[in-house]
Amino acid sequence: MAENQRILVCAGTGCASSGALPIIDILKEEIKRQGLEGTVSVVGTGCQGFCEKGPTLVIEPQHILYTRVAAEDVAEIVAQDIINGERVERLLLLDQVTQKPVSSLSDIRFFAKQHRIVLQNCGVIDPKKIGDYTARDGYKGIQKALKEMSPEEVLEEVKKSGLRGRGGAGFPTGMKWGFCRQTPSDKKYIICNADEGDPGAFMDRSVLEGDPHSVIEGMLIGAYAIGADEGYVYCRAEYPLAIKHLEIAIKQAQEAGYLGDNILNSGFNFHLKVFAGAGAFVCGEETALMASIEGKRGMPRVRPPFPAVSGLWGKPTNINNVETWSNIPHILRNGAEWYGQFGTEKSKGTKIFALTGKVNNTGLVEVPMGTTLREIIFDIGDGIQNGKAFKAVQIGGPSGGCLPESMLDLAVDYDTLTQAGAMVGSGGLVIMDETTCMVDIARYFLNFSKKESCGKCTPCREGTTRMYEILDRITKGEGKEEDLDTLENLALTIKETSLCGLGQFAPSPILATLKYFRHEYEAHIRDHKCPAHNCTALLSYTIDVEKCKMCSLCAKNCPANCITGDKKTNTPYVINEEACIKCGTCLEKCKFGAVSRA
Amino acid sequence: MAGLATSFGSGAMTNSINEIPNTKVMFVIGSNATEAHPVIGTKMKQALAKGAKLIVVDPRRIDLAERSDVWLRLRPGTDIALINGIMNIIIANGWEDRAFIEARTEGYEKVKETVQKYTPEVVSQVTGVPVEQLVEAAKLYATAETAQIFYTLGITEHTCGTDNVMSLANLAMLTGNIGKESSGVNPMRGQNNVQGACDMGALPDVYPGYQKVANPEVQAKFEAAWGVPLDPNPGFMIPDMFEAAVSKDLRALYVLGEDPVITDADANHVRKGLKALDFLVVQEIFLSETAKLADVVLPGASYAEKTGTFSNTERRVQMVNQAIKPIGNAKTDGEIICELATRMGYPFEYQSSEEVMQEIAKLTPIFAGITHQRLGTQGLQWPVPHAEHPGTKFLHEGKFNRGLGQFVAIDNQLPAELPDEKYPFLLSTGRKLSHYNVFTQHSPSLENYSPEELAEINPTDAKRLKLKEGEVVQVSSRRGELKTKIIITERVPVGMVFMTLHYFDSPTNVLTNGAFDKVTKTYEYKVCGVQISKLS
Amino acid sequence: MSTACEELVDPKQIQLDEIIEKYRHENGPLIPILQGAQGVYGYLPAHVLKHISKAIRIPLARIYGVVTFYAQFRLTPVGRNLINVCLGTACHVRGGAKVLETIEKELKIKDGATTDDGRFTLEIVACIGACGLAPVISINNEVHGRLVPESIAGIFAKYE
Amino acid sequence: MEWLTITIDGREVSVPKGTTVLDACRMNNIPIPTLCHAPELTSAGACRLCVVQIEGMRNLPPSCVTQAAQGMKVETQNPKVRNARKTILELLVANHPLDCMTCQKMGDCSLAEYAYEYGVTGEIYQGEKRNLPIDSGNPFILRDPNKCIMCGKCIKACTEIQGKSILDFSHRGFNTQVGPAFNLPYHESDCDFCGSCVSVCPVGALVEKQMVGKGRPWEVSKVQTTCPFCGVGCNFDLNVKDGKVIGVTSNPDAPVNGKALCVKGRFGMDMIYSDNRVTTPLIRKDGVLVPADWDEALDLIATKLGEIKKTYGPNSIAALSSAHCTNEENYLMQKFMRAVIGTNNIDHCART
Repeated sequence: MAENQRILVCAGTGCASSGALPIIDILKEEIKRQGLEGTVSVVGTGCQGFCEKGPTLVIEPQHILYTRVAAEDVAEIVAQDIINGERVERLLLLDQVTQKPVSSLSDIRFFAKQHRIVLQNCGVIDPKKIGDYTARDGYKGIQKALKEMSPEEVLEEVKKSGLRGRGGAGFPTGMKWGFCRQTPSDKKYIICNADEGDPGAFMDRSVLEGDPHSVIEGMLIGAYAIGADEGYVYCRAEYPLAIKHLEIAIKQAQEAGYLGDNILNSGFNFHLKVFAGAGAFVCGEETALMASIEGKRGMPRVRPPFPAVSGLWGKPTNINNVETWSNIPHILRNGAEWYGQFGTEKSKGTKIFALTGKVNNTGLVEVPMGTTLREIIFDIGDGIQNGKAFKAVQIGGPSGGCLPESMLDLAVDYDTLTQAGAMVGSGGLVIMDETTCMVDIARYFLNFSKKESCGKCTPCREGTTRMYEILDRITKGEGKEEDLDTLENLALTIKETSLCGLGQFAPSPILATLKYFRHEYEAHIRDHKCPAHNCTALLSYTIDVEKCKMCSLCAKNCPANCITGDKKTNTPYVINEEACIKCGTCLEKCKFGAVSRA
Repeated sequence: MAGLATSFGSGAMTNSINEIPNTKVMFVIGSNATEAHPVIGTKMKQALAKGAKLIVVDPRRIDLAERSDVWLRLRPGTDIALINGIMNIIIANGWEDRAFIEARTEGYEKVKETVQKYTPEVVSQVTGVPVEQLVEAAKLYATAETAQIFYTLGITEHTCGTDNVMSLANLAMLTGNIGKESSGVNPMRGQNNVQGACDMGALPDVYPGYQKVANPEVQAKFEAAWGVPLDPNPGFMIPDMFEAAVSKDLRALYVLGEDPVITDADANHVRKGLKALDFLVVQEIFLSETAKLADVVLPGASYAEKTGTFSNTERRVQMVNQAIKPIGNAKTDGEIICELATRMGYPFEYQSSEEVMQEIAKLTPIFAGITHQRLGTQGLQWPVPHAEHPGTKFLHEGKFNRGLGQFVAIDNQLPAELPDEKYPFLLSTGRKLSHYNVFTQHSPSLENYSPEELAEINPTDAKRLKLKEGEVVQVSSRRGELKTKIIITERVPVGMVFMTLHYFDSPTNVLTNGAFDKVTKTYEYKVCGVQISKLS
Repeated sequence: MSTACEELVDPKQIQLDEIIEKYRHENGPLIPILQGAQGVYGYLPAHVLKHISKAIRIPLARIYGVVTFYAQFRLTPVGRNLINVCLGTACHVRGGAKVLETIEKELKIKDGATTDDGRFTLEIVACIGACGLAPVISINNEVHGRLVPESIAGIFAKYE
Repeated sequence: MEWLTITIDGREVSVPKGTTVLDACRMNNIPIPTLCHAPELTSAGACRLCVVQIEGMRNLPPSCVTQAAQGMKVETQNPKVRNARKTILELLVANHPLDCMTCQKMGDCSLAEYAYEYGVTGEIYQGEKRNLPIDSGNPFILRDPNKCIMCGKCIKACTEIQGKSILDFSHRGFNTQVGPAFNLPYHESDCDFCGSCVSVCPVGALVEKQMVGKGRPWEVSKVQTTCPFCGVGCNFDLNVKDGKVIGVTSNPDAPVNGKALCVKGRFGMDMIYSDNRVTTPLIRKDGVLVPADWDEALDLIATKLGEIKKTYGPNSIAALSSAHCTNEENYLMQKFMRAVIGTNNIDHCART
């Protein structure tokens, strides 16, 4: 038995919802029961990234990962692994290629190709303890800045690092800070944008939950460089755990003298508040976010003036997102040159992606810029679920685009993706397989954009609904040949005339799918068929009387109760098409291949 | 207006309406601007939107009080005590503008002495306003970069109305908040052309342009122009007229476009005076209550039916342009007067109102540069001393019209009639937004929107008298009685009832007191004692 | 306000006033106050909005505009159980729409509505961050993941 | 003042620094369609109809909020710009009733004007349309929220001009509405009925109820005049058709008030046609007022006043002049009393 082991149980939102929290308590009790309190500690950590396999736990220092852990497994883990040093094999991850269990984190392909800078503390430290953060060089960056560097030097260092904003468009961070620094004013603000509204991205939440001090430290450094003395973290109200951890961290940082007046006796003051958003995707847009803090409807306003000149309450304001801020301490601690070794020439450092959809390993992955999509999806993500064929990857959320198989060898960086008709955006990567209908995906994103449109400018307010309606008609087989031209013209007008990014990029899913998957649109319109067998209006399920054994399994499982038949009277089962919701359950349940889909 | 004339030498708003949005501090006393002067109210709200501070002095929780930084809810009729108290605080804290007082004013020492006894504690007791609020208001007003005082009938419609006004003038001079852009003392005139009626000499002691009838030079000028000998003795003011009618010193009255039976205080007394006349002519567009008593009624024309000018509260003379012909057999009031003059042997041979303005300009120095053509669409603010003069945006820059500003020491005086055991409620009167005096009742849409009087009464009083919202009650005073619906609201303090003066069916002025200010002879509409009783 | 109300001391009103007092002097107090008020009342009744409007001098129309802009605020009371159906991208591609369809059929209500018996309120949300478990719903913040349409009825049975 | 040179549609023009591209165009008589822009209100840049193409700028910027810059090259009418505007108009029309024939705004509707100019069909986008109740519960303003194009000018007028803020946007996206809190009808809100909202509405969503059915814009002549209610001295335009005043509209050049008015000034003009008007002279005969002709009435007065003056002296006659009458009439009245009657017995009611 090794000395001083730590059991790191992921308590991020993903694992917590698969039941991680009781496991921590049971584990602590079990350790106590076994008298191991002196040598083994149990830590509830932030997201470890491997949500698909949650709840997960890691035993340090051996780097052993257990997945899909249940409360019943705890006693066995303690007895077998902690006490006897033997792995509980059934809880280890099964390598999809070798079909063998892997125990060590470094052998798991999900982790092996990642390079964790921003996420280096996530899943490792207890986010509720400032000591865990400082023990891993936390707050060294701001110490260095305050003691050894002038604000200009800090600014130069960030510029030199080549860091670009991780929130979407990839604007150079140092340059942005510079604008705000240059604006003369008695008061300046900095804001951390933690309004991660992109459905399918959750890296910002994970960082706030798992390593809140890194964001605070990043903001401190930024405030020092810019000359701001007050800051806000604008966090979605849907992230209660992130808000809680952040508030704890702010309090601890205040007590430790990292926040407040005369920080570390430097004369530098900085006060930080958390502002809980109230649920509006558009508040991710800078000017909408500031309107929201000011207590208004989160409607973007025309720029210029840019926030760096006139932002929150009319004062110069600098906004970066969570991931951007939490890169900063590492740049200060290790230097711009160190940072510059990661990534490509124009996109430095690493980027976190939220890998979701029809991929085997869903979760958070942090890779150097320039990693190819294929590496992320097939190596880290371990390929497509259930052996299906890859069809497309959606990058950058509702503002991004869908890329097909042929683009998989693209190196992921800001400029390459934009050229291909997608964008890095917040970093959502949703993997789609042959059963995903690309028209339906476009419709899905337009439904999202139309619901989240603030309604201020005409093209976005009216246009997103009209684009959605056209797509909806197409998925129902009611499309017309001229719809594609109408759609394209409308999409381009909205892109070119909308007020903010939400509107300007709302048509991206349409433009990208029209570019790469036009044939699917045409199949819906001309042949009234959905090639992916996804669009329910174009599907019909029938039971082959010949093959039906009248086992009743289909009828029992039908959520719409629309299948009838009777073995006693030798009546084969039939589907009432009127009532059928086309969920496909019967098809999946039938053991005799009697159900067919057309 | 006499108050400001004494203090500054000119009785008019010192500043322009469009200076309001740029004011830093507004001191609004006895003025429900958002209802009585709605567009001035909007300018005040625009100033607030730009960050201006607002001090409101009013017993009622009016709309502006809701928006104010400091609301001084004083007891009615204690304005002088309040202003003296504020001056006391300003002097005690050294917030006064010594340089201004020294250079621009006289009589300061006397005022300083008088306000000494108005300590915050004493004033708080008299007015019912907490000391802290008095101090806050004093500081805000005195230390402002620019500050304007606004007042209307809440200040003037008292027996001490002129003194009230001079107190405000004292306050402005004490702090130097006068004689510059967005700083001054601004009485807002109630009726559309009350300023013009004064400017034109519809007053018993002055010719047009405030030229005294008693001044021989002036008399000579007008005698030469009009070609007749003129009387150098001032004539009757309104309250005198009704007295004189009763005593038969006055035999005939010619009333042009007014309804004194409804609008003058103590209506029953007015009615008595009118009935005593030998001959009453009323020239009106509606068959008013006064017209119903007339021997001859002449149908005049509405604003849409004639061309001429109105002078607004900021001294801006503006065109009224004829849009339609007079209704039915009506004639414009000017035309009627001309015909009458001609029939009485003095031909008034004007071809147009423009010609009349030419004569006015010739005889009236402050109007000398005004012609209809120059007024155009933008008007001109008098004084306009010559044909090239651009008009005068604000008064008293660098020098008061009378030379030095006159401080006048004033002590607090009680209203002529206060509530007592028999008439325990204090009745105050005023306007509401949807109506203007009595004649908007003739607008079907406004009448439909706001058809009846709703006397405001405090919930505590309503509860005590067991009154319900919308109930009709009887209100009576020593002079008369009426019936009105009530509305129960915190807008009025306990013990006060507020009524408007807009409704024929609830003619509030049968209740009001005919006591008046000793100088201007303005009635004390704002305070009298009444009794409220439940019907049946 | 009727005179009868004046004499009752409403504990929620006291809490509301405490919340208003806490934020009123800060910049931009409206949204935190609304969040606090909804915490007290469970939703935002009209009289509460009017009270807030008077207290912090923000026009009622602006407050109504803010309340209806943000998904978090509700103007009607919520049912005994609040169902959040996640329609994030991951849930969508893994069949979230079908789960939603089944729920809508089961409860006979649409997004934002409450069943007649007040048992369930249904709300569609964009991503509750349990993408690994897609498709998911949460009922009273309890997450149910890896759903298929036929599992819905069983889950609902647990909530009264 | 610093001047900039910019090129608009190939034409070089000079404009003062600080000018927007929209103003630069309008100064040079280059037409740009706008719906949400109003000179007296802050610009939102929301309707996007005023987009232009500017060399070196991404997308099509709205000219109303884009500052002109030295050397800027602007195109206002190229096919791309015109197509974008047409698409935006199609989108607005797709969610707007097409009852123009009976709409009070016909002939004065900006949306109709531009839709016509840009050849909008109204047929391209078929789908959901707003269907909200019409607010007609007050005597002054008719509000049809289905005609609203969300330009937001009424909201700004209510806030920036009137300082009242009873209007705002509610909900969001396609469901956005404009109205009082809780979408109550005007008469149940705190509305003062100043009508500023009506004065800025570019479409038929807000119209003066009194004017409905009374006249089309091309039949109406406008006469600027001064309001007869209260001493502020607002100016406005009387709208006259066939010798009859049918309503009041704001005159943006009004020196005191601009477009602002109050309920009385904007809607109280129906007083002119009150049934209570006296339209002929009346003389009391046997205690009753009966109609008379002018000669009879005036002769009677001249005679009576002459007699009284003769018998009791000029000071036995007095006059009350009027704060409602014009300066000229007041002048004549006091001259009449002083020069014709020979007394200073003249006063008027509101001399405070």
